[in-house]
Amino acid sequence: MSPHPNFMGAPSSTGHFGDFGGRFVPEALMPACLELEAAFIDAWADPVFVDEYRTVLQEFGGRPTPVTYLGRFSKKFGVEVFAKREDLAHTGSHKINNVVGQTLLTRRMGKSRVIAETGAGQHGVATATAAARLGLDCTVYMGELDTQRQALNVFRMELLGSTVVPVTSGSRTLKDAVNEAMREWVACVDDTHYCLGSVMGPHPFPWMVREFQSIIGHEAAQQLTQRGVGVPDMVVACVGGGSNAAGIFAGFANTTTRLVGVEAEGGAAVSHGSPGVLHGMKSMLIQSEHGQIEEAHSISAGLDYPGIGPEHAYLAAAGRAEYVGIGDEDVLVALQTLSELEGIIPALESAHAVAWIMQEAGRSIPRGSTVLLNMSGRGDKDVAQVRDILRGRQ
Amino acid sequence: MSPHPNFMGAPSSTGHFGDFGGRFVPEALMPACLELEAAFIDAWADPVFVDEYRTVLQEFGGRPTPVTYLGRFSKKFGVEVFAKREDLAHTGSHKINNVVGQTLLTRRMGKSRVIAETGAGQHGVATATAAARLGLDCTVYMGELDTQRQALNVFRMELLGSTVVPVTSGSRTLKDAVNEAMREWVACVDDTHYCLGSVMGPHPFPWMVREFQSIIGHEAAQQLTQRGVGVPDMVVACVGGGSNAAGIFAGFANTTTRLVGVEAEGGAAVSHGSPGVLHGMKSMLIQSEHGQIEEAHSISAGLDYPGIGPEHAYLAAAGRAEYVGIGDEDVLVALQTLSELEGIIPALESAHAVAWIMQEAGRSIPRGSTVLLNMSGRGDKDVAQVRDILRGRQ
Amino acid sequence: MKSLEVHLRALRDTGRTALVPYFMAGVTPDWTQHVAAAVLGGADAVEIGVPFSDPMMDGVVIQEAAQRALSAGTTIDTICSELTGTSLGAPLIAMTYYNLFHHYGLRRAAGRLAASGIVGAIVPDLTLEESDEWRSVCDESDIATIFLVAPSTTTERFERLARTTQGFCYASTRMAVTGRAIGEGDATRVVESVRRTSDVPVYVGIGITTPDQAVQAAQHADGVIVGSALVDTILNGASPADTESFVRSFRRALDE
Amino acid sequence: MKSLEVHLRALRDTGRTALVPYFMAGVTPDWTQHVAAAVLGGADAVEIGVPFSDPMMDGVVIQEAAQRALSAGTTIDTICSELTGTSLGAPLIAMTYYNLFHHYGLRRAAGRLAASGIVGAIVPDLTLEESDEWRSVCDESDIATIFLVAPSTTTERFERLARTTQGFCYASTRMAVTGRAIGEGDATRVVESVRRTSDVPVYVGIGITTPDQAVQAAQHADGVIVGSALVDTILNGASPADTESFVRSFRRALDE
Ligand SMILES: Cc1ncc(COP(=O)(O)O)c(C=O)c1O
Ligand SMILES: Cc1ncc(COP(=O)(O)O)c(C=O)c1O
Repeated sequence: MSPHPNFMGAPSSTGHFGDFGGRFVPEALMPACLELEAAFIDAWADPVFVDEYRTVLQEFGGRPTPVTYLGRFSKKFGVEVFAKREDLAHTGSHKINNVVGQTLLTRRMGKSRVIAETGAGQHGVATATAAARLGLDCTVYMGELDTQRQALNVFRMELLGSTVVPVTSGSRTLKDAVNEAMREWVACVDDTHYCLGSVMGPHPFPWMVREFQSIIGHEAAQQLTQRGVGVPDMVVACVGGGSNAAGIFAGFANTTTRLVGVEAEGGAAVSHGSPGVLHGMKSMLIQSEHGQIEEAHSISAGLDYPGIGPEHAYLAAAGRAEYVGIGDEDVLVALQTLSELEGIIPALESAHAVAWIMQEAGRSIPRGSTVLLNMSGRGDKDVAQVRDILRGRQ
Repeated sequence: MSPHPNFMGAPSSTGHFGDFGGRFVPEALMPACLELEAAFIDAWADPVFVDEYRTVLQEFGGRPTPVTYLGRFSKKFGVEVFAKREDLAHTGSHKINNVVGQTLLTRRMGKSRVIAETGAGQHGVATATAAARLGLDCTVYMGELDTQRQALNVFRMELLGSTVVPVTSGSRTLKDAVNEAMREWVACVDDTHYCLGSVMGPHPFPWMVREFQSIIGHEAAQQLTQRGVGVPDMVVACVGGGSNAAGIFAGFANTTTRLVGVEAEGGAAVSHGSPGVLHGMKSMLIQSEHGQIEEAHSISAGLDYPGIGPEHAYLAAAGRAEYVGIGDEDVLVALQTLSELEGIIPALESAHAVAWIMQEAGRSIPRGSTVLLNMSGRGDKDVAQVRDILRGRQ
Repeated sequence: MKSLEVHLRALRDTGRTALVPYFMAGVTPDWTQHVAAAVLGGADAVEIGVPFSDPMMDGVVIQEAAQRALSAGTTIDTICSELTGTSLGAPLIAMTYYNLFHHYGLRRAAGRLAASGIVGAIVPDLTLEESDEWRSVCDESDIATIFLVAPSTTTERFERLARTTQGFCYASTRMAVTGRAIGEGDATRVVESVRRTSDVPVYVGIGITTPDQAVQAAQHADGVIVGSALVDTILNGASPADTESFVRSFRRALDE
Repeated sequence: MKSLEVHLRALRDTGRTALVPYFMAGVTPDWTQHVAAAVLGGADAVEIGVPFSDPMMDGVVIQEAAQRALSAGTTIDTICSELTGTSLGAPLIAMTYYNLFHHYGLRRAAGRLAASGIVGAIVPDLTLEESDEWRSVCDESDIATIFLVAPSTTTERFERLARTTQGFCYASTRMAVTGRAIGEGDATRVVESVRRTSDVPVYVGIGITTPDQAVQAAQHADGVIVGSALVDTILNGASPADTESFVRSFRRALDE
């Protein structure tokens, strides 16, 4: 038996992780949440479903993704860093793991349509991709500002046969897209599944998305064992909603490995936030003194979220994982450093985790430690933005 | 013993595949070509080298890439299509296989620097990537016109620590970049390896690059066997220089499988060209009545090459493989069709192969045939261009 | 039984269909005068929207009103201050999202609302399952917690919600957010489902924009709630007098 | 032995350093007059560049000249027509890339060149190993095939190249393409390596732009080739008279 409490198991029957989680949705959506919970529990216990989920991720999604030893980076910073390469998964990030699971579940529930929210467009593109493969209708809600900033991703989703709806309310960014997707879900819950993009929202989403992402951590644990590295001293992942972090943490939650989630400084829900209720969940949120939700600010659209998944809020409160913030400047340097030393251009999101390792190597990360870094996505989507920022400075 | 002649073995000692191939380079480069040939033969026979090449491709490059059954596409066109997913390899195309091999060989030869030519930038980015990983200096020659058309890829290479040199001679595109890289190689052949991007150039490049790419075909053959599909009726790949096609053909050359290389109609060296000598090799070329090399024209930068690898010229002459042309319009339709039906946005290059299958299914591809399609790369790099073309028409 | 429910049951016993307009607090400087005008025009109770940055259950009209109110600096405190001491002549019911109360402190929030004369609260994202703590602090302050039911609500949930709601049961007869409902809805089924378990008053809301629709809804229900249609006129510059006549047009139709 | 070699050996025996300027055929309408002027200025043989679209061995100057010539419609046939019947007073050596001859047909090309008075050919991308067929058709037409050697050439290759080349051996003393060489080069070693095997005349080329450099090179070699520097003046508008004096400046320096 493990000497540690059993972290990252199922939440309580009402979807709580400690004080966090639960369901805070309009009554109109409660039946859908309950139906989804039942369907997920049933499917996840069904070897046929699990096998299909795994097979699709393998034959379509590109799993297992490799673990790459970052030799030159490790040498330079005096720690042994291994990267779990979600950037090599289909559509360029870990998002595919979740959407493959949810779209298969959608079909299993007899629904023919999915809706999704998206910020930068990664989850939207992933959902459109998985929906195309199964022939599901797909509508993606995206803040109007984001549709302008990420026009190419809008076109990508359209190429994949999806409809993209610009959301004009609020700050016209991700959190408003979530609100709008929830509103729409109320109107079409009969035939439509809401394919949420991270470990957030009402129960069972935080749990279900973590389960669909936990393949990252389980694979990595096995790969490191096979490589003779064993359990790493530390696992580091960036955190927006927290799905890639939850996915990789899940492989190590019940070891003594130090777990570190790296938030964007301008959206650091754990460090700078306080408990609150948003988007169906109780968690840590960035909010004003009056409880109004504030906009997050980050160079990386995927971390531009004022909340965090409730299980992370719990892991922080329970002391099992740490959450730290990294600012935009350090992220830019980290992206350039990793590109030059290792030939891997990380997503701006993932570069937060890289930056934290660069900052802490030899400090809170003792020299020689083994560190597993989740390379949650590839930087191709960010290259134009990074170029414009760097050129703007010359 | 196979009843077929032994295709895709080693070329003659002078690097000939039938009437094609050989070495047509300035005397100044001959020693380098000979040195490279010896080094490659030595390395490729050395299990330590082969193992390192395979390990790097696995742990860094994302191999094996999966084979995906294209269910909805197959149903719609009445043939059973499987896609070999080179789009999931690191940097987004099969190009990584070759550059990993060549950069490891560079280090083994004791050289500290690579140069490369690139058209759209795919091979340049791949070379910059592999060079970064090994800490090799890297300079990439790119037609000035292409540096403008593919400015983001220029920045990508720079991010990876490479120098990009715009080539202002000739048509200022790929073929001029090759000329310029050859010229530069003359001046720095002592410490520099020329990392050629396709199965072209002087011996041993066409053979060596094919060997480094043949991992595609060998993997695919094994995967189809494991999946119970066995040897497919047909293998289809797009052809620019011909490296992805050579790589996948290599797994099936000595079976009865029909091999089809799909060229861009505006650069169809086999169908519209004639024998000639360019870039160090004798092969089929698009040339004027006076033997001047003509510019190729294709919607896909990666197929914008007036020649073809000499082994393809030989396979065509020997009747072992067929080469067909596909026009830009059909390519655009194919890209959209595959995206919508399967959630895979193919590179414009790869979409040529898709388009040919769509055109011939039920005609020269009998209904129910099993077809292995090489998805040589992902379409992300092409999405802006496709959008602009489609929008321009509305 | 909470005072609000005592009052609304008594109202029902008079045979009068309850008319409950919705106002966004702070949307205009004179919003309390609109509330007063609505009571003059025949409102039986008034919903006071407390603006929230992320109104998940609301359509564009109420979103817009909330943004205006927030820009004007509206908070629970400013609203309660403005209400305290005024007597508007009808029960006031706060409507907002759970985070505001959670952040303010549940007990403190309930106390503050009660002290400014508010007697009920509708919190559309507070599910029955998560409501224990809020309901218990409301018990201390005599604030009624009003739950919604929807066409998607299951039999078992209808029972629990009808038994738990206080004051009235808010029957959303269409699957839509405020201001967006189209079509007929399913008033009969939803309202009857509540009645099967409980004799709490049932008010229909979401999507009632004309006096005719109100009359239609009143055939099955004990009251009607008019939200976005009214807020829309205020966003477009309606005066308190306009509000009074707007409400009166509904009152007349219901009383005919 | 090919006529060209007989001629050039005889020239060497006179003790005179051969001077071989390079012209791009067709670069200007009066290009043949430049050739004639060069002979007047003291050229012992002339290289006639046949323009190719992809001149892998040439730097920017010759690339530019080739493009101009191609734009003007220059082909093997136009060049040969312009040369046929004119007597320029010095041996002419074609210099181009193999594809042009390959495409024209090797035997036909060699015949056409010979018929227009050309007696040698330099094909920098035709390696020794690939040259059998070309050399055999040249034998039929008395065209000398001139091979290059370079600083990177290995001992074994020096031997084979020196034995095979006809007319002279073209010693590129620097690792560079035309018009781009900088620095001193390695003339002694390259030239001596050839001499060790063969007594064919050895001419140094690539990177000779001034009379001084020519003199320097002539210390080791039997002749010097001047290419880009001359082509550059023509691209910049030099007249045949300018060409004559340009060549004469080299001639004088070599003869001193
Ligand atoms: C590459 C990448 N990493 C991380 C994230 C953040 O999401 P999460 O915290 O759910 O992993 C995103 C979101 O778009 C992403 O695209
Ligand atoms: C995706 C992709 N496919 C195909 C090609 C063509 O090259 P080859 O014919 O060598 O495979 C390229 C070249 O850039 C490419 O990027």
